[in-house]
Amino acid sequence: MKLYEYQAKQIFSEHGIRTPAGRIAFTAEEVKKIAEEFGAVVLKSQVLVGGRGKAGGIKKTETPDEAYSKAKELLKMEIKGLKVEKILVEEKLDIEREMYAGITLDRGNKGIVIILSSVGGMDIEEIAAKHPDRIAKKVINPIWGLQDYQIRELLYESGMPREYFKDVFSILKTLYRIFIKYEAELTEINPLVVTRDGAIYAADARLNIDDSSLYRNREMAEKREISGSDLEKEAEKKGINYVKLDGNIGVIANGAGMSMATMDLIYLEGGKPANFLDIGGGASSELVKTSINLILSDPSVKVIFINIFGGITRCDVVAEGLVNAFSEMDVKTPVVLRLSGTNEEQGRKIISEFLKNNPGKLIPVTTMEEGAKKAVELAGGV
Amino acid sequence: MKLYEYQAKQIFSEHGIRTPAGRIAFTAEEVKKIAEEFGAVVLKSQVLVGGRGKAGGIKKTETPDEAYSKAKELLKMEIKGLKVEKILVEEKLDIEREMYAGITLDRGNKGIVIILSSVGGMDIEEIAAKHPDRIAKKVINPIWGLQDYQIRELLYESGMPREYFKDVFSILKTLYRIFIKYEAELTEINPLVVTRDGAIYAADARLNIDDSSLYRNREMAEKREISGSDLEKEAEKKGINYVKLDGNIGVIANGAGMSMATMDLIYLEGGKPANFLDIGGGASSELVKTSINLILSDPSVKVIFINIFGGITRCDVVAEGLVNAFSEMDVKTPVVLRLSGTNEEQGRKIISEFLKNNPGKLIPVTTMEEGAKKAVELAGGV
Amino acid sequence: MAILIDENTKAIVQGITGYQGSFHTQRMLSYGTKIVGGVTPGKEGESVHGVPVFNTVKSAVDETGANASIIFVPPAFACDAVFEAVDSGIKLVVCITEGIPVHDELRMYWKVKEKNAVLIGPNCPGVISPGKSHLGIMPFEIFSEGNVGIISRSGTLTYQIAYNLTSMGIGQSTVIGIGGDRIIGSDFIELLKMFERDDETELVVLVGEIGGTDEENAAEFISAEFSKPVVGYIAGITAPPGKRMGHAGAIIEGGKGTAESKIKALEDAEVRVGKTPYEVAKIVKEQIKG
Amino acid sequence: MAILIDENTKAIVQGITGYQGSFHTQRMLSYGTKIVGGVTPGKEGESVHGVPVFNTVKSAVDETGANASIIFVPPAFACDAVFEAVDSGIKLVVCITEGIPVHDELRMYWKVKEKNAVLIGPNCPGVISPGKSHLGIMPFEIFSEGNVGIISRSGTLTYQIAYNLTSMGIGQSTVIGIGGDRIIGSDFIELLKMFERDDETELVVLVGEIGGTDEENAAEFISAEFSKPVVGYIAGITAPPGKRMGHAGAIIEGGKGTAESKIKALEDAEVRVGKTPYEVAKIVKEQIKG
Repeated sequence: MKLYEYQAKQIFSEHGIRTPAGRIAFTAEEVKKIAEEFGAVVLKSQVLVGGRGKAGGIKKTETPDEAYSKAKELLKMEIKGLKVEKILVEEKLDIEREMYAGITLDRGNKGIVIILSSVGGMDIEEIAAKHPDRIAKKVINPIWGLQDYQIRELLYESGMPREYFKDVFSILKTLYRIFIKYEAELTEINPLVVTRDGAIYAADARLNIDDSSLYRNREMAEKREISGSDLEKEAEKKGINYVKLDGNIGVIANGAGMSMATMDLIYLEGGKPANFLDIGGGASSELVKTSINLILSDPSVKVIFINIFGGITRCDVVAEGLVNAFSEMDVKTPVVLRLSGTNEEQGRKIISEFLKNNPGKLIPVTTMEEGAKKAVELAGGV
Repeated sequence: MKLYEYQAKQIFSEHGIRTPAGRIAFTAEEVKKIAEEFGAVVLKSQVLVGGRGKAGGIKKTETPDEAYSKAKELLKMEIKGLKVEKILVEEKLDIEREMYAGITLDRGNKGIVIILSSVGGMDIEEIAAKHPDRIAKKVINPIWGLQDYQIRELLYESGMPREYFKDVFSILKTLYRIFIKYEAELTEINPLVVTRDGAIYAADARLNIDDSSLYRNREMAEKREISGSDLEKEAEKKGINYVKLDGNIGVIANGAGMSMATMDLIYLEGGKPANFLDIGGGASSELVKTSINLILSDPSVKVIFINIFGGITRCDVVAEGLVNAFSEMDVKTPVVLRLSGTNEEQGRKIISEFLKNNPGKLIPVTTMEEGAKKAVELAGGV
Repeated sequence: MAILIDENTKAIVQGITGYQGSFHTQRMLSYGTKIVGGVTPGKEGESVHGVPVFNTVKSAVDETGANASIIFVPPAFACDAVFEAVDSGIKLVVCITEGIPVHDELRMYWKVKEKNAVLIGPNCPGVISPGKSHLGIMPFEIFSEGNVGIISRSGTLTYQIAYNLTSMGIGQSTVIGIGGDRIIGSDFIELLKMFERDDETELVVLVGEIGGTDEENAAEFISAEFSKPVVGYIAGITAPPGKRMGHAGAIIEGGKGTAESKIKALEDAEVRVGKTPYEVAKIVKEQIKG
Repeated sequence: MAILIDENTKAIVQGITGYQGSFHTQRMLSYGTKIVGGVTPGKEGESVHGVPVFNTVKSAVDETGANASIIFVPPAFACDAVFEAVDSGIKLVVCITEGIPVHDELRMYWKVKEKNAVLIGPNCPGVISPGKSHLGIMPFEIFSEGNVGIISRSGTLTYQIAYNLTSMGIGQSTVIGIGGDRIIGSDFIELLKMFERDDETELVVLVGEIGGTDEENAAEFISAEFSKPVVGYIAGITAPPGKRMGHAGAIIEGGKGTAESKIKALEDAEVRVGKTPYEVAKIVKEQIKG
């Protein structure tokens, strides 16, 4: 799960990392009230997506009235498909310098990587490209943890000015502690700001927590909000792996790899998938029905391609789910169906029985390649 | 440092291990007051030495008056040379069963060893001898820490009754957490008691903390009391390694190994060392003086043997310290002196100058073997 | 020969009395896998499909001489189960469990490495050496004995490809689902090294997907050190950046881990990459014949 | 040859700008030890007795090609210093620092082991290979070149014995003070193994003291695997149980670690044990001649 900036900052602050004074607001009126207290403020849209600044989601204001009117604007905005519903209202810092600190999982080394740069305020990739000599990186073995000497190496190798050593040392140490304590996947301070009076602040804050760890971290689990498009939220509530895409062919498959392969196949045939949807292993007929419902509620879907290779998943169970779905709703969208693997024959039998009474409702195919071709054809893609 | 039982119990209790209700008392009056509140109580002398029960330092009482009179007795006692100054007054448990749990450093394996026994109330060595099938031991690699499966193995292998699994599991886990958090050398619950109503209590508690770690554990450092004989306390305050023994030849040497070797040599020559005293490496003349003072304040000392092999320690500095000591106090005890190694010549010169004006005050010898022989002779030991 | 498991593999099932553990124990037994014991604390003395249950891995190993383990315990207990296995001398651990916290996976990885053991998974379908042994949850009916090794990050795709191969008359030496998580016990390279040494294996199919750089690293290894032909497949050409595609590991992060990058790396290493699972099987057929 | 250090040893001093670090750097240099660099964070660019100072071990190693390190930093920083050394590729670390928390010592031990490096100490006087190199704080004037190895838990006792040997005309190949703490980096056995392979060493003196079971373990090893004559000494016959005799490690606990037990174990392994340091030297003289 991704924490909102204001949530991450609260955690940073509780652990001793200095953050700008600020409060969260849900309405323009609340924003104004906070601005009356603070004076010049920065309004920061709280959305769980990057590139918020470039998208105009951050506004500097000088007066409460200006804060009010800009908050109005922000609360009408959508950033990369996400509505702005919360605004973090913060004191304006007198910034002398921007730097960067981040910690993330290192898949290749089965470790944790910590990155420090004496420049910041842009993407870490951009820093790496523009200022390779101002960025330093260390791989932390998770068993031994971050060592003090590694922090010293980071300080020296990033060209950090000597006067910030003490503060940055303790910020990195704390950031690592937070990373471990909250079982993070990523945490980042960008920019890490030095103000004109020499104080160091986490001016922004990211903290992404491993979903799989939430069962033992109730504090975070309670903070969890489902994010993404409405359909994605719906799917997540129902325990379905669903990602909305911008094509018109709905895809249902079992297994993450198979679902991706099915999407790819559609693309290879000249079509465009409308989604990724994985019913997983051993899906129940109920889950199959829910998945179809979900896909049908996406108005851009012109055709559905169901591609099942039964392993643990049984073809007869999938077939039943399908039949149930069709008997409960009036499906007008054409559905291409491929069923192979475990209990294939029983599955086909259920389907052909159903087709006897509902001719044309389903278009059975034998292979996934054939199915993809058919689906693209029906979507008018080729 | 060793914690008193009542201090260790407080820590155990704060971490969720159940301990009997109790309070610490310094006078018989206080004991009586607590007994009036609790009814039947156990009075437990708080001394930092083992074998307190066998020495009569634990008394069960039924009434406040009995508690008062027995407390009076206890507060007059000395256990292995230590005065009883505090009494832990505790509710009497209705004991059904006694067990054992302990964690200690494992020097051989460079690890930590955790021991569980389904019998207890006697020394762990006695349990091991009498009930080898009721005791289980696991070596914990300190890097990986105690694993749940190891606790399960301990439970099964110690013959622990099934109904105590859950409680004992969590006690062991907590005990390990305490061991690590407080940088302990040893922690022990003996007996770990099951009462007739099935509750499990730490009826006794030991927690010895690594002295070297106290700099980063202020809470414990503040609890620290210097223990041992008065002379040992005096020495510790002055930063001298001193252990009182029961012979009559005072020993001063540099280095722990050398100090022990000197003691051993006296023993081999038929004498008995009065102490172990190590002035360490690079001793100042002030420290030498203090050491002599310390030894002279032990009335059993008949002769002093100073055995210095100068490495980092310089013989001239030691000689100066000696001369200073002699000029400031009237030393009647004969002093045998061996000075070898770094700046030996300068040292000897200082001594011979001194002896010119104070003939017979010091008996210089050339080797440690010769010195030991001489000291034993002067003590009348052979 | 095959790699990892064969007819000499004697395995225990950790979590044997659970629904999944019991169900797949039966299936593995029916395939001929030597399941010699099971572990569920507190259930020692019971038996599951004729397999004796023990309280601890230690006692299971002591009693049965097991050398491998398959883990079905819930995610909260999986890390401890892996530690218990390797600390008890087990040298091959297959962890089926899905949803293990990634920080636990890091610990598991390093612990297994310290013990010089092999971990397959977690969140994987397991391993099969057709005709010899099956330690996993695969639909084993679709596999057949032969000389093609498969290493795959995806379960169902593996089945699809194995099914296509078997249909074409091409059997498999050993098929390994390495798991879809970000931190896994064994990656392509470690298993390629084993296939290199396995006389029975003539060709290896490598099934990758978006996320991480394991495929790129494997490509480098293949080009430098691997002598047998490799056929590749990469899922996720159409996956958008920043979205997790089912598997925890299948996510394009910071511009890294795209299918394009992986396909290019493999092709640069002279690995022919099939565009569809069927095409993969067809290429294998050509190369095996050639 | 000698063990651990010789004329090819290129060492850095961690904590070189401190009082002890600077003082002993000068002494080691005067003995001819190749001290190629020092480390004190923030002092890069300075020099101590002509030795360049670096901010990190990494940069010191990069610049000088050092292969050994001696540590003089205060106890609170010693564990980090050892980690820094071995993580930077240093293969021999001598840690002089006294008073390191024992839980840090545990971590140091396992870290060094993981890196296949060697740690001598902590709380030790260091190592000397007379005439070749001295990495420590010993009064090196008393040593002479020869064929007797010494491994000792005590500093001053080592000096006394080496002094006696040198007086009798018997030189030393390498002398190691392994330190007086409970958890030390290298114990008798590890060093005996090195002496076994060292052609220059003809006989080894083993100086032990009460506490722990290292001497007993060493005796077992000597009787099973060590081919050269060993002469022993054990300090602490008169030490009472439960009292710490100066060294953190010199304590008889729970009836274990007595001098009697150690002497018996050594004698059972056909090690002649001297009753006094002088007697040790005399026995060595006999055995070397014989």
